[in-house]
Amino acid sequence: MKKLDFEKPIVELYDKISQLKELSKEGGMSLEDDIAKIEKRAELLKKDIYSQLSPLQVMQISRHPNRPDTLSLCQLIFDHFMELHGDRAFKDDPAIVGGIATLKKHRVMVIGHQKGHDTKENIYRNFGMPNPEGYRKALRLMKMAEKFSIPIVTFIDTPGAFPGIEAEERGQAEAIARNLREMTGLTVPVVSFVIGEGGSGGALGIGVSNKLYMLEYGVYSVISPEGCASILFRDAKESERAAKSLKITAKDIVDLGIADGIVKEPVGGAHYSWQDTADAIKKVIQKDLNAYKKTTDSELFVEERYQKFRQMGIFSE
Amino acid sequence: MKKLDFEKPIVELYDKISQLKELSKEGGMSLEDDIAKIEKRAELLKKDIYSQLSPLQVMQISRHPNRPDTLSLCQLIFDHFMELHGDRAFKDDPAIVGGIATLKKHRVMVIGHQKGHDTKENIYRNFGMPNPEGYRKALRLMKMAEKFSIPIVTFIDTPGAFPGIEAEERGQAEAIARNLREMTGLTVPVVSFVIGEGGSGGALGIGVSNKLYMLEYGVYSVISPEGCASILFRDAKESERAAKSLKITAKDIVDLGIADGIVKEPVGGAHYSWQDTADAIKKVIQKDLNAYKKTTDSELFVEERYQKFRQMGIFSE
Amino acid sequence: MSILDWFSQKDKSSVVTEKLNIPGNLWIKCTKCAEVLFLKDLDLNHKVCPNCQFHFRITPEERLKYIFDFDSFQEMDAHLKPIDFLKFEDTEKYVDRIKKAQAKTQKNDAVVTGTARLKKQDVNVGIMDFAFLGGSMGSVVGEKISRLIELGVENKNPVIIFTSSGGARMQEGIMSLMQMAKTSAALHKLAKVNVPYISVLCDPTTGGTSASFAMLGDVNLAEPGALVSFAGPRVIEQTIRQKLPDGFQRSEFLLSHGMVDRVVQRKDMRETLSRIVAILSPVACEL
Amino acid sequence: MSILDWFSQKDKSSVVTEKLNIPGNLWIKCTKCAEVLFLKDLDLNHKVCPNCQFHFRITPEERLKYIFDFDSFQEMDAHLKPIDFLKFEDTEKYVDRIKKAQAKTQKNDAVVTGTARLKKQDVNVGIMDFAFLGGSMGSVVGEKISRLIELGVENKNPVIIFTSSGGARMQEGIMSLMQMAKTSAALHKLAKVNVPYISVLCDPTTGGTSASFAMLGDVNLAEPGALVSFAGPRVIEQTIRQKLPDGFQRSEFLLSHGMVDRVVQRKDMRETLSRIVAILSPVACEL
Ligand SMILES: [Zn+2]
Ligand SMILES: [Zn+2]
Repeated sequence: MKKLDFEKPIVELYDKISQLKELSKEGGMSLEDDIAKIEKRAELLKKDIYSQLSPLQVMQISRHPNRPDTLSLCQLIFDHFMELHGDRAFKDDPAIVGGIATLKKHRVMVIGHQKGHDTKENIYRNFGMPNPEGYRKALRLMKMAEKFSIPIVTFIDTPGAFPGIEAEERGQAEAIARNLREMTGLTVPVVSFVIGEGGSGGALGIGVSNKLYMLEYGVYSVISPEGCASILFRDAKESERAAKSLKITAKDIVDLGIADGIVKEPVGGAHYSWQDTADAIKKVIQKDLNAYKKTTDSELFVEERYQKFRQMGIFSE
Repeated sequence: MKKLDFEKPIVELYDKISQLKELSKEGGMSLEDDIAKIEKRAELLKKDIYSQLSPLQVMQISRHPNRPDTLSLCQLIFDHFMELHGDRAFKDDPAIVGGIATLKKHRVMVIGHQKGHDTKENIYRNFGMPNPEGYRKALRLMKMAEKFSIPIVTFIDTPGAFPGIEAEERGQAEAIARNLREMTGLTVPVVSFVIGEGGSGGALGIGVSNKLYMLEYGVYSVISPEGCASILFRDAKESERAAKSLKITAKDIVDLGIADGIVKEPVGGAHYSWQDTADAIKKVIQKDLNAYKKTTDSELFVEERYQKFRQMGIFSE
Repeated sequence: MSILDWFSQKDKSSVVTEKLNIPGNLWIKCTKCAEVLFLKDLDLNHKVCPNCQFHFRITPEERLKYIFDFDSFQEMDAHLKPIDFLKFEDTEKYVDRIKKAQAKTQKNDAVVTGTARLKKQDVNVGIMDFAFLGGSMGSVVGEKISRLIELGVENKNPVIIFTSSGGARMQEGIMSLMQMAKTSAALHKLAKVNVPYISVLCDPTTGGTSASFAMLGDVNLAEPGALVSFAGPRVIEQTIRQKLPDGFQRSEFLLSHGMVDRVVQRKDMRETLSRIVAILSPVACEL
Repeated sequence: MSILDWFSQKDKSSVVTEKLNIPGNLWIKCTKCAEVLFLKDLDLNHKVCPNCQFHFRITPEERLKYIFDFDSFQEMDAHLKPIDFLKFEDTEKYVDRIKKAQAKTQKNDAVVTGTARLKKQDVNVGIMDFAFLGGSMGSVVGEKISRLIELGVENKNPVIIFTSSGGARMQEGIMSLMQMAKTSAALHKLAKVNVPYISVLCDPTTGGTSASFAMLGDVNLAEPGALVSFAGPRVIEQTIRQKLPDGFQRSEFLLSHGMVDRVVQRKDMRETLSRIVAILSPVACEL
């Protein structure tokens, strides 16, 4: 598994522990006490490092190639999941997936960006960057969910909508804009999770929800720190500074009133345990769906969503 | 202007009349009596020929390159007409046009197939054969009309939906099918005219209407006589027989209960006077829109349309 | 235009199997991979070639047997019969064509409709029969499909239709074209009351059938390798004057072009359908 | 990503005119055809080059003058002001950027909203000002646009918005992104009460603005030659590593790709808008 720069001291400690264990076994020496000590130190170091990550380091975790993807989470979270394909007009976009699922007594429509874990997968998934038909597939499935009164769960994980010639030709702007408007009016609850990278309009395009949760090391930003830095500082290397200014971490997003809560990840990040991550998300979904099940007037879902976004904005009057 | 085969005797007579007139002028001879006689004969011959056209001959008139097209009719019929473009997803299809118009106190959304009058125009208009985006533009405009309570008028004039690779890729079948379903539910009246060629599903795709009128020399068919002949008789030359069997003329369509009436054309066909043709259509539009204006419950438009199509079909029970 | 194909196709690429000259016809050669198959094995395998997964065309009765709860099907409107109201005559009279097709299929027309149970869930089912005049849609098919959908409006049970049709039936002229509007109109009524409609595209589904109820499922499924198109391949080849690429207009092509939700092996159809019905059905479901 | 462009573009392809070094600045050189134009003539021609029809960027005040009934505009919410709530700092503090932009444009933020009359028809109007921080959408723009649309919900008069914006305002971070959802949500309310919304795309309309209210008109109009895109040309060129074709992402390109209803010359805008309003408006119209 790919190690991030700031993980190196931890990795080194764990390597040492492995060596000691090996030694202890082979040489018959009793090194348990030393090992226990170092293990304790490693745990502390890990907690220490992960408690003071810079926003850019968090972003690195959010983009980790082994981070759990939408389809894998669907398998881990739901009792059954069946993918549904296509926008019924142009193409099935592999960068956005969706399908129907069950979770105990709940029926769910799941929609999410889909990244890959290796080069081949990433090329197929276009690195999780949707084309317009991806947003249109998402909208089709959301309308289907609305028709059959099925709550919607979305998983956000994209560097952004794809900036390509054909995407522009087919109306990337139109597709996202339409989703923003139409998601507002859905008469079913929508619960969203930023499971990795929440990249700008491409993320928001499936993120107009009643509840929004950030995974602990997920990020959500109006522009990538690299892009911001290259515009404002004329230097992409200033992305550390840009990342700080933009306020992109889970805590920032909650503090600004955009997200409703943070879903804890395993120490080190979701890529250390997909199952634990899935379990944590599952709990939140169940809690929210149980609560929403009590709502009998479906217009309340629309009103809640409208009010939530209506009050976003900070200005003086 | 292109002359059709069966028009030749008439054309010859009129040529003779022209010659006589020339002679009369030049030679100072008084040939008025003869000319009047021949003119009368020509008129009779014309009426005679046009009263016993074969279905295939009618089809030739319906396809005449100088037959008035949708956009020209819009200019001639309405007080103002403004074309609106695009399906908001892929392309603006030149083979289907549409726009908003006014006619006295009426607001109207007009939609129609668009053919050209020469090779260049026909290539641009794809000979009036729409791609899926044409049907999707039509649907967008119809939904807009419904939103703003604007009655819809459609002009049907197509050999059929385009049978091409890209049309299939983008869902020609889906686009037409969706229009059939969605047109059913429009809460505004829809009045359709087969102004030329009503070619199969490609015609019906904008033809699910409350009222359907055939222009006198318009045709409406499930398959082109040529296509039918090449399938059933394995010989395209048998299209005369096929055209007869298929029952495609205005009278046939009315007799079968599919169309509500016939709009008279100038003798010889609409291409002899666009203005007269437009005036005749205009009258029908005004009559129907005046009548529909009295309907206050917009669900009645839906119900009328549903019942109309629901009862189409002949079988034994 | 849309129907141009199935007619000529029938001979060329049809899946009608070549029976080997062995007493009792117990052996059959796969249309696709030419493997010689024991007929009984093929039956047990849902009429899917064990060697290449080629899905043979099957009868409505076989489909009922493979997919729905045993003996749960209740047919309706079986008595509706076509009429040769145009006195349509080509090389053969329509009325004679009807008689032959009826004799061959033991059915009055090209679709069977009724109610059935799918893993104990009540559903409304329609199954088209390609063996009856190429599954073409005339007045009877349009009427039976419409009544089936209207039954769904009434009893609120999901509607499932298996399509297999060359398109509109030209011997009924313009009236066959109108069946496209009629069936689609019925689907509008069904959509308004939020009852699920699942379309299962089987080989082949083209022309007026694909351009009406076949493409309008809340969920569109397709059997592997089924030809699904508006214009048939032959018409398109004539238009563009070149051969079409392999796999063009087949189920998998439609999947990648966003037209169908899933391509489903015949052996998985029962499970897939019942799961979709359970999730979409407004009727309280035991999951 | 979406905003990457206007910033760097400003210098390169901006339409800011090159004023010639002549006392009084009475002459100006056309950005497109380089023709030297008399400033007063240009003004009389709606700031459109008489030689090449190039549409110069104009101020909200000029737009009001060219299009709406004389003196009919009533501004609202002019007092709303941006706040540097993130203490955003790049090479310059956001708070200082705001001050400069306010001094330059004599406006508190990048959009002017209010009511006006268009050939005697009451309408709700918003006009963005690209001169104010590239017309970027922060909290104030989002709030003013939303209130304008909500006014339409209330008074039932058509809403017309002229867009000209590089996208979301990154100095307000994630909050600027949310203005996309907020304004689009308001449009959903407007659509539900069937009040017409006409979007007029002016040069340039990109990023978060194009991907929200700008593209959602019942009717989308565009000024000739306006850049309208989601991703800016520079980002796309970086992605595909080649030059983009001429006219890519310009109004005429959007027209042929089905995104806008009409490309309208500035001189025809008043007539076109008033006609559309008259036909679409649910308020009884005298035609
Ligand atoms: Zn085989
Ligand atoms: Zn110029």
